Amino acid sequence: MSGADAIKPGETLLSVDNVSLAFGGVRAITEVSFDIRKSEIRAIIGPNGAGKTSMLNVINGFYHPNEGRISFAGATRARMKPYEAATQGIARTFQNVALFKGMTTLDNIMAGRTLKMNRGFFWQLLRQGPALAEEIEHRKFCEEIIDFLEIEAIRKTPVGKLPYGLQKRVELGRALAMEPTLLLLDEPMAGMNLEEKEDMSRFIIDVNQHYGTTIALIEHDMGVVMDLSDRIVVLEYGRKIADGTPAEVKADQKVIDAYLGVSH
Amino acid sequence: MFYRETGQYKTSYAADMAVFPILQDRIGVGLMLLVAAVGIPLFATLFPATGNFFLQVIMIPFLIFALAAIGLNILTGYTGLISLGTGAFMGVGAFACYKLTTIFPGVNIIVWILASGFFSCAVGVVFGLPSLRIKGFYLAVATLAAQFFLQWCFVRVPWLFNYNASGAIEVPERTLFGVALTGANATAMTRYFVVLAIVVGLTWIASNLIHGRIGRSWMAVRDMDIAAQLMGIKLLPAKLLAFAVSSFYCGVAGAMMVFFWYATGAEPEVFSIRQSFFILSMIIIGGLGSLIGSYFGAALIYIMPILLGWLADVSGLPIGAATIEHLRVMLTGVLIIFFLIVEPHGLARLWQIGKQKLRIWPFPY
Amino acid sequence: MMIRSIALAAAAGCALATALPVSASAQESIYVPLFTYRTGAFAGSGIPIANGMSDYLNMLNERDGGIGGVKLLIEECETGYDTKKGVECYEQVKGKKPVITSPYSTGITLQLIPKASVDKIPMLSMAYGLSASADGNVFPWIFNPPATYWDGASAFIKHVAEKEGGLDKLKGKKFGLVHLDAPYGKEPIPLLENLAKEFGFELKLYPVPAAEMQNQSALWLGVRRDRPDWIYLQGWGAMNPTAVKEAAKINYPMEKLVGVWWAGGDDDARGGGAEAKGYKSLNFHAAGANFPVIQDIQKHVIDKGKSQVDKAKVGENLYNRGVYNSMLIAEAIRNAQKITGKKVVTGEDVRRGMESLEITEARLKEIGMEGFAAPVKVSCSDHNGHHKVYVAVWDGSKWTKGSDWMEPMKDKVRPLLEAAAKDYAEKNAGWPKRTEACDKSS
Amino acid sequence: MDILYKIFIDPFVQMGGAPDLLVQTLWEGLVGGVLYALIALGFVLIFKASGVFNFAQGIMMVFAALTLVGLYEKGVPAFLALLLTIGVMYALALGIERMVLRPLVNQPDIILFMATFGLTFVLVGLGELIFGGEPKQMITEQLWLPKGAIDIKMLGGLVSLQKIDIAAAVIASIMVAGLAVFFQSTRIGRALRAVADDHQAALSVGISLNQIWVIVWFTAGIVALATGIMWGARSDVSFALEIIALKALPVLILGGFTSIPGAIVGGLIIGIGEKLGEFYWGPLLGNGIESWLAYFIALAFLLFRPQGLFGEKIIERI
Repeated sequence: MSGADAIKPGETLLSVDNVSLAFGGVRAITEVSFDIRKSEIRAIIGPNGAGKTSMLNVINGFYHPNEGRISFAGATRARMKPYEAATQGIARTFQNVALFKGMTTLDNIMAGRTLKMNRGFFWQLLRQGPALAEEIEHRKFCEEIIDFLEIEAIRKTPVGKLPYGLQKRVELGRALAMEPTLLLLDEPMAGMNLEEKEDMSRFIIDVNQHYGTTIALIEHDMGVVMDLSDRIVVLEYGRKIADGTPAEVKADQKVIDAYLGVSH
Repeated sequence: MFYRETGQYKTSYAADMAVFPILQDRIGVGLMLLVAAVGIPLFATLFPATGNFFLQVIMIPFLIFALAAIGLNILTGYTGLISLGTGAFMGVGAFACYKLTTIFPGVNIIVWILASGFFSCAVGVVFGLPSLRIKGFYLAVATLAAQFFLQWCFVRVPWLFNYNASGAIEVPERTLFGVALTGANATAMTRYFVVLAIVVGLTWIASNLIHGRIGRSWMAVRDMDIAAQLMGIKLLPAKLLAFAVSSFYCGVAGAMMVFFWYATGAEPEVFSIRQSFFILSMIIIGGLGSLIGSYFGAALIYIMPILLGWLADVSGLPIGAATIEHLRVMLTGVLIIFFLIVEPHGLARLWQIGKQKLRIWPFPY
Repeated sequence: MMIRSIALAAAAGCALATALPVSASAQESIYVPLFTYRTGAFAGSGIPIANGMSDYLNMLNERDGGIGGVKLLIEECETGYDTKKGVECYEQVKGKKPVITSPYSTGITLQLIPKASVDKIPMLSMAYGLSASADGNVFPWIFNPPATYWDGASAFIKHVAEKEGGLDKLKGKKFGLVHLDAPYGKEPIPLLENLAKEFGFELKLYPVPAAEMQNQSALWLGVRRDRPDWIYLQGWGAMNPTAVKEAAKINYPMEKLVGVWWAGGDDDARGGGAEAKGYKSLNFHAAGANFPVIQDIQKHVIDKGKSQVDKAKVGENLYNRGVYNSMLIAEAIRNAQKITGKKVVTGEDVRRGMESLEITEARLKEIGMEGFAAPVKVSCSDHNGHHKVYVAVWDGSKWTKGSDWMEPMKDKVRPLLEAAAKDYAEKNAGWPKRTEACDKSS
Repeated sequence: MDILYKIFIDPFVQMGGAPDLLVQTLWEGLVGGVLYALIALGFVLIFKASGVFNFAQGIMMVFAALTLVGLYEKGVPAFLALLLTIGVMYALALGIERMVLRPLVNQPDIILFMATFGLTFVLVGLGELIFGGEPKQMITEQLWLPKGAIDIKMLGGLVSLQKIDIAAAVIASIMVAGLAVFFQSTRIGRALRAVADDHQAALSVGISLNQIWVIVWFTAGIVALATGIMWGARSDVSFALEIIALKALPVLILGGFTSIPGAIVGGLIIGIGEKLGEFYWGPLLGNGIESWLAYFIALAFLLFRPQGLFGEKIIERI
């Protein structure tokens, strides 16, 4: 963690270097390189099947790239397990909400604190003294997130019963509970109506500004992307076709072609 | 009406995080404990014949099976790993306890009962290792390997049963302060108190585990193992811990079953696959992922057939014992299906719904 | 509201309390509970035994009005051969002052042995249960006449010796023991091992795991490979017919396959079809319905529709075993009445009655069992008697007598048994010393 | 050293020393394997079409055989009894669809598994209630199944093939072939495959799930009946057979839950592996290791191929 803390805003936090990924014969990502700077909002866009989600999966260690390297906070790695990514401070949300459906909102967010809680097994058995104190301390932290996301009323509701928009919000809360250095958001606004999108956008900006969290974001809503992000990577068929500020990307001919479906 | 939380304000997180945040629940649990610790023994003293039957045939096994069900529930209900090896893990506890108490007869049996859980814990972890690679029903079959292999060991390794000619565990008499705890001289009352204390204590511990970090990590693994990993939960340690704790509970339950329920002796056949199914059906009916459900399930699966038999007896209907037994078996099956249809989350969920209704009674909302 | 519900619960509890231990309804009766298993994986043997047991006692009630003028209160408790239910049954009957229990399951027997002396209820485990419990000095409350598994195994060896032309001819022979892989099945092993050493034969073990009772082909291939000269089958339930069939399949000579008495059900042999002809089983009572006692049961119980038995199955081997079992109970009660002079006897009385039980040829004739069984004599130190058994032979449709009554090797069995009893008492710390006085045999 | 010899050398020496016994063992394993495969086939059919892990398959086998024999004992002619039994299996499939599957549609897999667990109890109780718990003779002759054995002198010894076992193998092959044809080239078969692939998509093209379920459970019932007859002929028809049916589980692990060829190949591997293991290596452990050997064989495979022999490679997506 200290590695990530030492990096100042604006310096490179994560760099993806020439990464390729294939499932059997299918190439999902081909030789993609880009970087994410500390405290920025970085968007990854591209048409369906461009390899965006696979890219996130590579970043947080769920897929192992066949080629290329990833450096996070100065440390370079080729293979990493998902929980190692978590220990390094990478959190994420999922395209199709991956909440713990049988647990309440509060428990879901508390689960995000797992890494921060370290009272041993025997204190856990008793749930007294230090274990309870720790539990209360983290509960306080989670309540702040709940407060921030305005989901007080549903804190004791099992998340399986919540509407989609709220589930997305809880998932964001769970990721925030990890106090991540890098937050990966996979289509946080998919399937939302305008009002929900506005709320979510505000949360994302607030998180970025309030906690200084670096955010990597996949989103299809171009309007949102252009407004929110500092820089954008564009992928198509697993290759990077553009990288730059919203204005630059908007003007890029390859991007326009990709989105309009011009054949190569 | 009387179950309403209006006016109960929680002013601290500690109060809100209590296992029973509502006053009436706390009173209810207190009353239950009072009944269990004072009421039932009192009843048994007043009506010795019935009381004895009630303790020996209903209460002691009910508590022991509830404990085993909690054990299985930790694994299956909370962590989502189906196990068909409960019977064998109970057996490990029983045989471990037998070995321990015969090798070190000086140490109190209650110590050994609890210690035997650690042996079944270790065995459970070994057979939990495949859970790294295998999931779901595949894992269930892996636990069957444990069931059949361990059962084979119970029969085949004479060292385990001290080379007894009977091939069975012969429970020696063990005492505490001169009062017999095991063996034929131990009264049902004494054994009941010991079982009650252990079961209540272990339930409390299970509840602590489940409401804390560890319980959340188990449920996270159950609900969405991929997301759990990304929260920083290591799957194998979490699953193995679940296997360990679960087997510990099953082991203690198995040891208690032989030493405090049968109290005299038991054949290895007791720990057969049927025992595993028996406990599994308890947690299905009671509710996966619920401690109180484990109690409900044990009550329904174990006690209900006894009551049915007793009802048939009292009603004086000219039905043969065998027919009653067939009907019992059928009814158990029908009830399992019925409860799954009515409420797939078991009696525990029904209980919760009931409480919710009471809370807002007399209004529907 | 709450108080009311508590009160209700209490009231219900009290109702339960008074209803549960159905106190023996009539004062003038003797309560004889029968643990039976008409359900479960072993129901095949459980049903005929259960029928035989209750029919005989019912017949006494119908014909003689009970024993010594006192009606018997007969009650079946279904165990399903499951130890759990056995506990339930025991507790259920315990409150009603039974004079004797017969658990009919090795597991339940083992579980109840230590309780018998505490609860003062004698237990009859007729030719099953713990062999060592034949030592009356250690187990005053347990009875297992007429023979133990060790007697059975020794009788098997005797039978072989007879066929082979003498005990000295056993040297160098190979015997196989096909057994259920459970305490019951392994019981004969120590005795057979002892005898193997003494007579110089080789013993091969073929265990059948309980889950594989109906899947024995690999085992019988082993038999085919090893070619044992004789096979002793200590099997149970569905294991037996499968074993007989598999033996037929590998063309094992049927006359060299001998089962213990629990492998001698009609269904066990019938499954083998024509090939099973010649299959042998030890037995301690006759099969068939041509005995006055069975005729009486026919007349007083079955014809009156008071039995659950299928008429065609009356007189089958296991049915008769049930009858024999009940006869022992009845004779013990009768003897207890004689010793004590009381009519309504208690468990303690029946223990004495059992301990001084002697059923002579004459007595057998009186109760319609001439030629049905060998005489039985139980003494204070010998709760078994190690009585004569014979070899029954399956003729393709029924069991027939295939040998004379023969004595087991009591001299070989007894020391082993006493050592086992001593071992049991030592291992079970606090095992009570015998304090019960000994009645002279009447 | 001695132990290594006994594990790695001695069994093979024995195999070479008595090749007729080896052939016989392989044959017994093959027949056992065919029967395991048939039980597993029933599991696979149901799992493919309804996603239900049918714990009751074993008891369905017992129940079918029991019904057949029970009806015969009650005086129904053998072939009529067979027809009636098929009718009963159809009624059972209907009943299960109506009372269990339909109310539980869209529940998680584990709930459906538990429901079949309940079904097991119902069928045990019902079977015992109607037909009694006594073991029964399978009516092989009445059903024109062959008896006796063919003894072949070969390899300096004798290999004895039971005709009933040969019949079992033949019937099993015919059944598998019939099922394959049914699946590949009938309208219902196509619908079945569609359902197996994607319930919702199948629904959307107008396939009636309920109807498919009935057909699948009925087919599994027929397979159960055939298995019950064969196994009943080998020993007898009793409730203890239910435990043997558990042996189909390691077979499923090997073959994968959704693959019919997998069930068959898995069955044969387990059957033969278990007999060879028991016969040649069993004596090292005092025999009787068959009860767990199959599970360990399956586990060993599983550690290398978690998706089974024929299962598709699992790619986890998030």
